[in-house]
Amino acid sequence: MSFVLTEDQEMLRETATAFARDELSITHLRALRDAGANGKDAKTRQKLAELGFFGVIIPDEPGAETFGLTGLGQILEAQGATLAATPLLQTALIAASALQLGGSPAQQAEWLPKIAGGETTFALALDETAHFAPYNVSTEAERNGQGYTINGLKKYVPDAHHADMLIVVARTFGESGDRHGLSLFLVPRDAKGVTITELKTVDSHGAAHVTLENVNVAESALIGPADQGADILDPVLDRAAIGLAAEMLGSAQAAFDMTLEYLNNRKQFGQLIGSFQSMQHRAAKMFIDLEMTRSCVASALAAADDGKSDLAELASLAKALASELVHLVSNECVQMHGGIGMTDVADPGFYMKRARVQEALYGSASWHRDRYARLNGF
Amino acid sequence: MSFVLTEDQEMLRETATAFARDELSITHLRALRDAGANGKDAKTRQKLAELGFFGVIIPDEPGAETFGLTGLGQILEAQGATLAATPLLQTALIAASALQLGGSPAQQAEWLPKIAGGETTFALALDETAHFAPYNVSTEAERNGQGYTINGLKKYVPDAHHADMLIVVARTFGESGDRHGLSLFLVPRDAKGVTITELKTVDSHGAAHVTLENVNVAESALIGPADQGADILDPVLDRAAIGLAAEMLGSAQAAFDMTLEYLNNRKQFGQLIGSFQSMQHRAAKMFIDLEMTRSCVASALAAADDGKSDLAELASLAKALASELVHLVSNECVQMHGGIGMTDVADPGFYMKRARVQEALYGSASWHRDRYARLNGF
Amino acid sequence: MAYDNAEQLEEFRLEARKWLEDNCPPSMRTPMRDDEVVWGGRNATFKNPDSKAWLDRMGEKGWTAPEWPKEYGGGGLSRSEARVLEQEMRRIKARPPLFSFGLWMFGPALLEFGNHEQKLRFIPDIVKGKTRWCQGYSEPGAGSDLAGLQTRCEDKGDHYLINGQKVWTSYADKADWIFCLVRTDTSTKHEGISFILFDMKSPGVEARPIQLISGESPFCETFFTDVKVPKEQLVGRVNGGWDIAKRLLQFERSSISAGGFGGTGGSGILGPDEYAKHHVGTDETGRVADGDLRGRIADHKMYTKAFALTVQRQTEQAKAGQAVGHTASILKYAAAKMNQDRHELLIEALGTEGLGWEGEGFDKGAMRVTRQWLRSKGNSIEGGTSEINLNVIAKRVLGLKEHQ
Amino acid sequence: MAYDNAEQLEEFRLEARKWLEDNCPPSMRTPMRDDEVVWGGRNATFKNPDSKAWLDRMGEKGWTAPEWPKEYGGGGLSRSEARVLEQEMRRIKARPPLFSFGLWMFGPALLEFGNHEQKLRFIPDIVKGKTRWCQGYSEPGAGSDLAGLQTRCEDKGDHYLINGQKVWTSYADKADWIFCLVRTDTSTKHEGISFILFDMKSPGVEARPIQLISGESPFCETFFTDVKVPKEQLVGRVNGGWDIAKRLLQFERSSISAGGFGGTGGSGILGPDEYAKHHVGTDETGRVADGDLRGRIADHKMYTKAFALTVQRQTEQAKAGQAVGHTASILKYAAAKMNQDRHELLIEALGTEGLGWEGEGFDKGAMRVTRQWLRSKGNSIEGGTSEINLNVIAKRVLGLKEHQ
Repeated sequence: MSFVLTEDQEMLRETATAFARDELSITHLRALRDAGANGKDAKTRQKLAELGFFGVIIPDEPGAETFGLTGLGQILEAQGATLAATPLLQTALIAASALQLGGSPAQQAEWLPKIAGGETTFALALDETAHFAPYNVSTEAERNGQGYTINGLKKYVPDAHHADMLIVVARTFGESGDRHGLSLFLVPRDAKGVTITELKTVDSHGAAHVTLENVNVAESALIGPADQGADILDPVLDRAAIGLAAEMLGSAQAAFDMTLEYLNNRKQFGQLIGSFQSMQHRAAKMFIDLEMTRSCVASALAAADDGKSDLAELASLAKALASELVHLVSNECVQMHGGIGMTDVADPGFYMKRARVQEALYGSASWHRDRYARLNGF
Repeated sequence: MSFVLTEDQEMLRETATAFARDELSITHLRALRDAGANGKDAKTRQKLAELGFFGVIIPDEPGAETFGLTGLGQILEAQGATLAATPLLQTALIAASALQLGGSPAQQAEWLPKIAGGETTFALALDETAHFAPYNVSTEAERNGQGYTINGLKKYVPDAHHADMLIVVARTFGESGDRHGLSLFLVPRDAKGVTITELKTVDSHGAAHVTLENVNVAESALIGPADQGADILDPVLDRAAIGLAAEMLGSAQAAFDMTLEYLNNRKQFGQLIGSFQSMQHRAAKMFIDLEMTRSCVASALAAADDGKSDLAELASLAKALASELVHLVSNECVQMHGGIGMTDVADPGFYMKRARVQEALYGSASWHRDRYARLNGF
Repeated sequence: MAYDNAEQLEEFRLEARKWLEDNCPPSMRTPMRDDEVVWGGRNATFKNPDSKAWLDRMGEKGWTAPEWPKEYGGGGLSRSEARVLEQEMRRIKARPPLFSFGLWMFGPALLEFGNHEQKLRFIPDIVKGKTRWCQGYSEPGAGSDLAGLQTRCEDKGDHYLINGQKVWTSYADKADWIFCLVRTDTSTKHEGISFILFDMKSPGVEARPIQLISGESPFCETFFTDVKVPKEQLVGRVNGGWDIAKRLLQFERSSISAGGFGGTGGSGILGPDEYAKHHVGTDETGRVADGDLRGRIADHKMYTKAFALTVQRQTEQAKAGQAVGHTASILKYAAAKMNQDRHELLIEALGTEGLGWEGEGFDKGAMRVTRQWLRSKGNSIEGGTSEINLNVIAKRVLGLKEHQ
Repeated sequence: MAYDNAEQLEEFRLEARKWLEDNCPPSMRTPMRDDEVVWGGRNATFKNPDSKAWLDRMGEKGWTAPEWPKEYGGGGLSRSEARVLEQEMRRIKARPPLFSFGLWMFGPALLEFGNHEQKLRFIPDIVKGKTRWCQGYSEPGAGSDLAGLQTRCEDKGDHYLINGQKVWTSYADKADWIFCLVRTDTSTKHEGISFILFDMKSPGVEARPIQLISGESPFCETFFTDVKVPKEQLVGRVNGGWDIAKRLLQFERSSISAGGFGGTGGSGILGPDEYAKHHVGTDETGRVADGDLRGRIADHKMYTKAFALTVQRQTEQAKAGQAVGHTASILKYAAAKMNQDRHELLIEALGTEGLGWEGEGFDKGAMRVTRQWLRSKGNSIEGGTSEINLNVIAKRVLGLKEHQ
């Protein structure tokens, strides 16, 4: 495992950082919000495609080197810093990983180039309740003559309000809670029986509930073997948690930097507020937590690239620490800004709002602590 | 419920505070420790008897007014401030309560005056494992011709290394974990088959493991009805937790006062360390917690005196908050004293050591949080 | 206090009970929603005509301000009688007839520092809810350091002329009058501040609502450009406003710490334990399935209980003359922490159900929680930041010294 | 760095491996108990003759200080070679042959600031473990504010005369020599400090062990009464000691943050999760039954893992020339918190089993935990308090300003 980026990854990081700063600033997010875009941003999607960001983990030809999840993590960190709403997590990370880990050669040949080119975007339709619980799936996929008929309701599916394709986790065996019996299906958003209820969310990124009513898909829509979808889903979800943790790290670092800037400029009682010792100690503690989380995110990204067996453990570590961090820092960011931090014209509130969405997706800190304990046998 | 002491209770509080300050200082505890007394202190027992502290909740004649648990709480708070090792919690509170709540008229007539006079001291032999779990009792009391034969092992029984009598919780029905089937027995320390293993403990108060091997007691040794001992035990343990919480509040307040004193006298960098804002904020937060805990302890004491139905809830509240408080304050006391706080000649360490014993007895903060949640239905 | 013997008090209780029975409309004995609160004023709105009747009757009797002198329209009750009235109102679950910064903050200060004419002119309309007041304190450059305020007030012989800007003026866009801190001497800090009153309809006054992160706009930026103010509207002496300001801040902190945050409170919103049971689920013994979250909820509920008991204890002790001093700072700090913790736990327990902003797909109650969660972040900033409260406790209560 | 090519490094690896195979006694490849640590010095004690042989061989080769110059008895290895040696020692689980403040703190500083004669005189004996050094830094009135030290050092022409008192002198009662901060100018603060060395057997030196709350006495109060010191034993220039002191503190923080606290570590002691499983019990799925405690243990174990990864990251980044700066302060703070949290959880998990002091009735391992729990409280005080470390991070890393 290496904590030092390759030269290529370093360049990618710089490109992504500059792009986020120049074209995906919070001002951009605010403008989209005020225009009612709700996270839909075709222009940005186009630019991301031009930059090649959709294909960062997809080799140009079989066996070729890629930037790896570590590379994609740099992009997600950069977009986290400006809270940009992009299809990268769902499409470039989750869908690409699911197809790479479980897709048939035909599926890979059909979809991976479309992902890499930004032609097709995806959304993973998994959760059915308000809390992440990947095996609590009641959505049923029943065998019919030509393939499967799917019925069920998926809640708060990120990107489902604009993605072209859905990857639907459905049950082909057993009952809610069982790991065995899950299957993954490719379902076009415009398939008959699919209803998308767009959601206006606190982070202005949007999302959607997805209802599947007698949706028929062909046999070829199944990713990997039936009933054994969890074997694909588990490592995909670990990667998703890690990617999101990278994004959260970016958000936390940016909110922290904004806070430092304010501490070093705002005066009260004739003194810079950053010169008050209680503020200094709180800032120093946040910085330590940032350093710790950065190490965990980097290790988790590297573990995914190196195919390490402790991926699940590192994923939980990174996501849990990033959650605690992003709440701490975004709350301190508002508090240390004082009244101005409470206003909509200022940026701190955006970080706090996005932080709760980031935490809720792919397992809260509490969920990952529980899993970390289970993985460690206690 | 009243948060304001009666005039009598106020006088009792003053007497107890002066007595603890003058005769039971930490210097006294240190001297006893260095002499190997391990919490045994016959002289103090004598003085407590003279002051009437053993009989604070025992009426002079049936139906007469007493100082109540609120009165006893003031004494325990005072002894907590100087970390004094006395038999009051086990004898004046626990044994007196058990006999008042469950004892037969004959038992009450025999023992309550002896308690009030300081003639006989008691120890409640309950726990069998390292964690408080009042129904996890495997010690068996089997019926024989004349009474019961008791077999079992009780761990870390406070005061058992010097008490005259034991109140042994044994099982007459069911199995470990069952609430039903417990019975309480009066057992003289020198009864045949009783072995006392004295323990040298971190707080210098001492304690003992108690082994009961074919200990025969008469029918009349049973307090209350057989099998239904938990009906007595539960309210007694709530009172014990509350009394201990009062003691802990006293310890925390004393450690806090000592810290404040130091903050206002010790200089570093040419400044009083208490003038550094980070120290000030930490001190202020501790003070808020002290105020909160004081309210909970006072309410819990009053609830016991008023026979309120929310006794269990308030007991858990008081004990949990007092635990968190006493750890926080005793740790900050050592830290803010710096190097000197780490030395045996200074007092802060004594508070930290005693705090862990206080927490472990009659339910840790974690145990009481769990119970509080259960009582509140979640 | 001879009057206050138990018998006479009992007599008063019966009178009060009878009067309330006769005068409090049945619809005023039901839980109040946020949008039903009555703030009074020139442009008062009443969702329900009973609200107006209830305010008029209570105002006429002076019972909106039970302890204020009769001379100025108050109820003229003793502390004990006021407490009895409170109990009787609680007994029938009577709504408060009026929410008012005049009642909570400005009135008590004016009674203490104003002259007779000022009291006669302003207090009765506060009692009756005819004038709605707002508070002109914070400025862009003067938040925690309130005494750093810059709004100029010049003596122009027969009037004062005011120029400057305030922020965080609660409901300035809806208020009739403002009580305002202004600078009358720029050569000194605390000793150059005066306390002045003026009509918000005066030429040169403009209030612009500030949108908060919660989407609501209860506060304004307020601009003063050459606002003329008659000289008799200055309270106390020129340059003597800081003492009034401090006293008023105490009233503010007390009203926050006693009432908690969030107006009418979270009626209709469940606790974090209930949301957790619903959304996270329970184990076979009925416990919240996530033991970690459950422990944190228990911790919070204990803190909430401890807070309520502390309010009760301090009230009783104050009654018995055993005041701790600066309790408002203690309770203000704790109330902010408590309300913020509560909302963090609510949002955590709600999971994605707590992430809605507006429109379809989310539970309405949950979306109210989301907005309140964001609103609660202001609790540790408004009315004296938590940091300022810790400073006050450290220095005034604990006696810790400043750097030398 | 031409020498450091991969091939030559591989050659060195084979040599080192061979040498270690031949010279490291098998008994030196087993886990070390606390009482088996070798501290060297004039009165060195060895529980096991193999310990002495191992030290002598490593010292002779200079591999106790692999990167120090050969000229002064060091190993003369490059950074890469030293890392290879470390890996090879870890491979066979070789014990460290020597624990020494000379190696960790004083030696590096003397190599940087001492003159040739001083290095020739003192460094080889450090490498061979023949001289045991202690550190004369803190004083009763100078803890966090180290530069406030008062121990007087007067120039008496042909020698210095030292009077004063130090505290927290680790193992002063067992050390041969002391490196000591003294005041050579009372008219200024930082610029009046010098760095001097002397024999602890000099007349006028007295070391009294301090008993800690854990019952152990690793530290002393050390008194100097008219101690005569030859002039050539002053390091650097007169009044130039503060720079040496600061550099040395960095070495100290690094050695603490790299090695963690607690000497040889808690070999034989279980983790809080294991104690909790044993003493608190588990539910039917094998989880610690107390969900609240379990969550806190998980949190701590995650912090521990994050700490280890951070040490690793900073090492790698430093290697790649991407140093963060002041990492020692960050790691020192975190290491103290981590070790203290760990011991609090251990004690909590042990319940009453963790409350023993000595004698019968308690598990021996548990009693060691209890002592270590108390000892761990010093971690946030010794070697720079946690507060000082936060100050350093705030000012040096984050660039926050001082009051003006």
